[in-house]
Amino acid sequence: MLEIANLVAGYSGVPVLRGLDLEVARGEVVAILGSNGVGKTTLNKAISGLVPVESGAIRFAGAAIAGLHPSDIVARGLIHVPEGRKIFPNMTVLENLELGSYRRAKPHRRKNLERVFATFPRLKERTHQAAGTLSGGEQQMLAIGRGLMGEPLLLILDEPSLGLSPLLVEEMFGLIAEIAKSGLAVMLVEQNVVQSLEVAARAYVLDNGTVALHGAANDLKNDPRLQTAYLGA
Amino acid sequence: MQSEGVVAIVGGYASAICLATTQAAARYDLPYVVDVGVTDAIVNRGLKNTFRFGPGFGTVTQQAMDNLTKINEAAGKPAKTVMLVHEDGLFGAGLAKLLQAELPKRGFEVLDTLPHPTPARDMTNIALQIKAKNPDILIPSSYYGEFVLLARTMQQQKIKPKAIYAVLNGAASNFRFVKEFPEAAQFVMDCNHWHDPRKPAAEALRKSLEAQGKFWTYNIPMNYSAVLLLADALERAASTDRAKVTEALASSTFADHLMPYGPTKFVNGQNTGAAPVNTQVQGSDIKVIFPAEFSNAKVVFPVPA
Amino acid sequence: MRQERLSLVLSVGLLAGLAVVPLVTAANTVLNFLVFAMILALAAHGWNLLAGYAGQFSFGHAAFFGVGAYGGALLQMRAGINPWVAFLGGIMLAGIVGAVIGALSFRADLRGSYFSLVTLAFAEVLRILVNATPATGGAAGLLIPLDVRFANFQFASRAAFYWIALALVALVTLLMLVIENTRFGAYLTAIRENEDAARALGVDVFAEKIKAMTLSAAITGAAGGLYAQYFLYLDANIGFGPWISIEALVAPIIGGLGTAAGPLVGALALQMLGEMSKTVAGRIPGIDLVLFGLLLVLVIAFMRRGVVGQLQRLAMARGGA
Amino acid sequence: MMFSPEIVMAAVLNGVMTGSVYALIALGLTLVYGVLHIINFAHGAMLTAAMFAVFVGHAVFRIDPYAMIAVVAPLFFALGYALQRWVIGPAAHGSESNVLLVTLGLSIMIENALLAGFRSDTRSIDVPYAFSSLDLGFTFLSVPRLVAFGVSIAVAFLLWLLLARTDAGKAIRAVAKEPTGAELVGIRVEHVFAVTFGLGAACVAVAACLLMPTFYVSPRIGNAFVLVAFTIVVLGGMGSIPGAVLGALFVGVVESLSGLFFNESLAQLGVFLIFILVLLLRPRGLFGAKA
Repeated sequence: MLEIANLVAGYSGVPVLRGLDLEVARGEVVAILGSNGVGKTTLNKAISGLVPVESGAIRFAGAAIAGLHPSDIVARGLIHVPEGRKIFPNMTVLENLELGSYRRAKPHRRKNLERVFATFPRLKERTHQAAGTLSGGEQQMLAIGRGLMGEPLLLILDEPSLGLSPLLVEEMFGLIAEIAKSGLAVMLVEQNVVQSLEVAARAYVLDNGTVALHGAANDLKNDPRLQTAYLGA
Repeated sequence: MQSEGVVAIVGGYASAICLATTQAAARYDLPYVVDVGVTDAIVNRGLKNTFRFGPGFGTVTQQAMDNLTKINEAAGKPAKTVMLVHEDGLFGAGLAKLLQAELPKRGFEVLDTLPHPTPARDMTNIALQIKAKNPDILIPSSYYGEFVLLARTMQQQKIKPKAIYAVLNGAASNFRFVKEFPEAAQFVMDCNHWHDPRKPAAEALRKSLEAQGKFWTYNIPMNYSAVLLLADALERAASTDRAKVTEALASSTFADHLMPYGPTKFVNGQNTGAAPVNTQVQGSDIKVIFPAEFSNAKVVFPVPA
Repeated sequence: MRQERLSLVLSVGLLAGLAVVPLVTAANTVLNFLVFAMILALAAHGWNLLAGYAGQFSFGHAAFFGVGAYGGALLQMRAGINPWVAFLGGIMLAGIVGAVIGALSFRADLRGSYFSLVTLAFAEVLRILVNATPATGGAAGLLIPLDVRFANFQFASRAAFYWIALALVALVTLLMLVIENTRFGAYLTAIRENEDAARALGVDVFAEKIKAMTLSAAITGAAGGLYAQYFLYLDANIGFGPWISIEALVAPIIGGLGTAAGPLVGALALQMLGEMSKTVAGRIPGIDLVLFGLLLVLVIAFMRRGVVGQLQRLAMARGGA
Repeated sequence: MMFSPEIVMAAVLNGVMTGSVYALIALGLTLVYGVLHIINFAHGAMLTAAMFAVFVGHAVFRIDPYAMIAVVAPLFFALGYALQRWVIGPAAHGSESNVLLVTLGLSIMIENALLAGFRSDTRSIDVPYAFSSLDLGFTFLSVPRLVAFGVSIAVAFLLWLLLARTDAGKAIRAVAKEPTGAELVGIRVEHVFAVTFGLGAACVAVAACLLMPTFYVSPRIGNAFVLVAFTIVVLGGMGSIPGAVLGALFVGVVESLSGLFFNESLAQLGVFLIFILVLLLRPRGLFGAKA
């Protein structure tokens, strides 16, 4: 589904990612782990076209997508739910969801809306409320819901548990597991190692812009190297 | 221009420009013939180089008031009240101030004076105030765009004073206005520069211009005459020496111009023979209606309702 | 080469070259052209201090130009003060008006476009008021009586006036070079780059901006005063019309925004461009301004620091080679 | 000075009519500000250009000014789109002061190109319905101005409908507040910016068609309207569409009444004073639009 080879990318000539390789297979949930500042968010932005790629290849569903405009990447079914949610605060929940199908799956809008509301009943209660007035957890649900509205083939979730209360974190991972069950490929980018490894089949641990460690989630859970890599020691 | 060997200048048009340029020319004793440029300050500063061929502001307003009084008397004094509308720049504001002082002396009551900016976005309020006060005569002094706007708005609001009597108006003796808005322009009077319609040379010039599809304006015979005047002075001076040309201009008695002025005679730089005439839009033409010795049509006053 | 060094070298070279022009030619067209360029350069210096150094883009510097011009002329004509003293008085008045407008706008924390708009509105208000007030000559304008005497700030030779204008430009250029190396200059740069960060670092942003505005207004006011003394005629559109706000802004941008040499370079370039376009396109009104507009867009798109910035880049490239 | 109630009513009505055209001009300005967060200084020049286009359409091709809406609105949409997408956007490098200067440069270019092409004369067109009016008893209501009112309100309503109900409109609102989020649902931000700018240009183009039957055009006329439009936009809250409409009608009426009771010249001053006072005291606007 997604294949990344030797990716170098960064901001105005300063590379943050220095030769990164990664793969997500069809229907697979992959966790990308690592502490702050190792390049997780830059990786997401490079994949979705928000940050220019300096060298290396990104292939999605069999085609090279490096250098494409973000909207064209969305059109191919690679949808990125960003860190900080980036919902449209001045618009209603419904309008936010509708825009999720701005570029893709517009004919299925009604059907997908029902599906999203079934997954996130709390959003349905707030259909006509301005998104900016939602709680943090609800905003995260809205962001994911908006992503789902475009019928993604691969969904990138960037720090979905960030800033949520422990109870909500629990709920959020439950929802992600549920979404994953539907056969959608998910790339889960998280700092929350334990929960992520519960949901994911495989995981990559990043350090300093490259992959420090990768393998099956179950193996990594018990790998002592995870501890060291994650702490950056 | 000084360094390029210029002997004399003919020009003007905008009063503010005249004020600055004549003064600049005075530094080099460069003779300067002002054709159109009515501000009295142009010749009141004792600049020895400056000669104004056309009438000044004072003369024009004086004549305008005299003529208005006579026209009103001849019709049996139907008009008693007046309203002034003027643009708030040098020309309009100055004129309004003078008229406000002069009109009461001649038995007219000034009901109100309404200034407006240039450009103005809307003339409806002015029209409404005219409607409210219902003056017998409206005296507008505005530039072309605003006067046309006012005349059109008045037509729209069906406001018909006994006369629209303009003084030095940018539109009232402008053929473009007459052609484009014949109804709004009908019977508008103006006291302004105009050529002498009985002079064949003037009418010939007008015909040749109109044959080229251009609109006739009073600037044309004024400028044409001023150039002739200077040419005459140059001939008599028989020299390109600035002082001699200046002297020749000062003693000029030139009479072959196109204006209704008689022989030229400069006193303190002002042509004392210069005077405005009254014109009125009649049909698709602009006729001279007053004074009688230059006129080619009879005045229509009061305007038929 | 550092920008300040380059500006110093450029300014000294240009000013020296300009100073000898009257010795070479007495042609009035040339001197007239240069006097006007100097007036423009001065107005541009004022604008550049506020916008180029402190990052506050005024669209209404006509307000200060007009106050300087009218202030000087009125002090001289109505109060009978010696024209030289009146000229200084006009500059001070312009500074005061600048301080007041600055205090009002900066107190309301108007930044960016809002500041541009409010300065534009102030200039328009002054223009309408001056046009309607009899004391300022109203719509008829002010005509300073012709009386050619040195004590009267009027000279028989154009060269004399030109040298005075040139000296003023030199003085202001020097002032700018000095400011660049003072704490005040550093504060202004900090405010331009990031106002909130500057405040966090302990800069009294409000006070520094007011200082910049006052000085900027006074300098542009001096340009207005010179204009009045040179042309001896003023009306509301000359003093307060948008034309001078625009020229005072286009010149430094073309010359080099936030550089000490930019205003002079830009004013000369603009004047030459205007003359050239008249020669090429004949007397079609507006053609020169079409070129100004185009140039403004092109400079902003392709060379952010104008002619001076471009020269600096060239110098650096050569230095590196 | 006292006027009869009829005259005052007529002046209020006139203010509303004039205000509605101001609204159209202010809409374009406020829309562009609300979405791109920039002030378009070329707005006035675009209005003038559109008025000349209407003039030429009538003088050369004998096209009715109202029919010209169908020509100039799409034309100016395209022009506005192109300007933002390929000139203003790239030239500005994302800085607000650059945008101001670029649009200022454009306005100087457009105005003076018109001056070079048409000279400084004022020009107007004469249409048969220019003087038709409705007799309301207390005043004659000019039909062209009534048309202008109707069309302006209709355009404002259509604009609102577009923004509220269509995907394109929702994309515009999304970009206004959250451009990154918008990119991630597949909205092309630079395209939306350009569309918005195009809509603003189309608004002034329609305004030009409404003005020409009763007004005149000269190369600098646009500024006379746009300075008022700035005031309205500030008054109504930058970026607020209902604010722009309300502000425009308010300014129209205030201007009309002060023109009646004081004089037209002072009314101009009043507009600027309102502008300065609102900026200094309530920069968010009188009608409390959210920042």
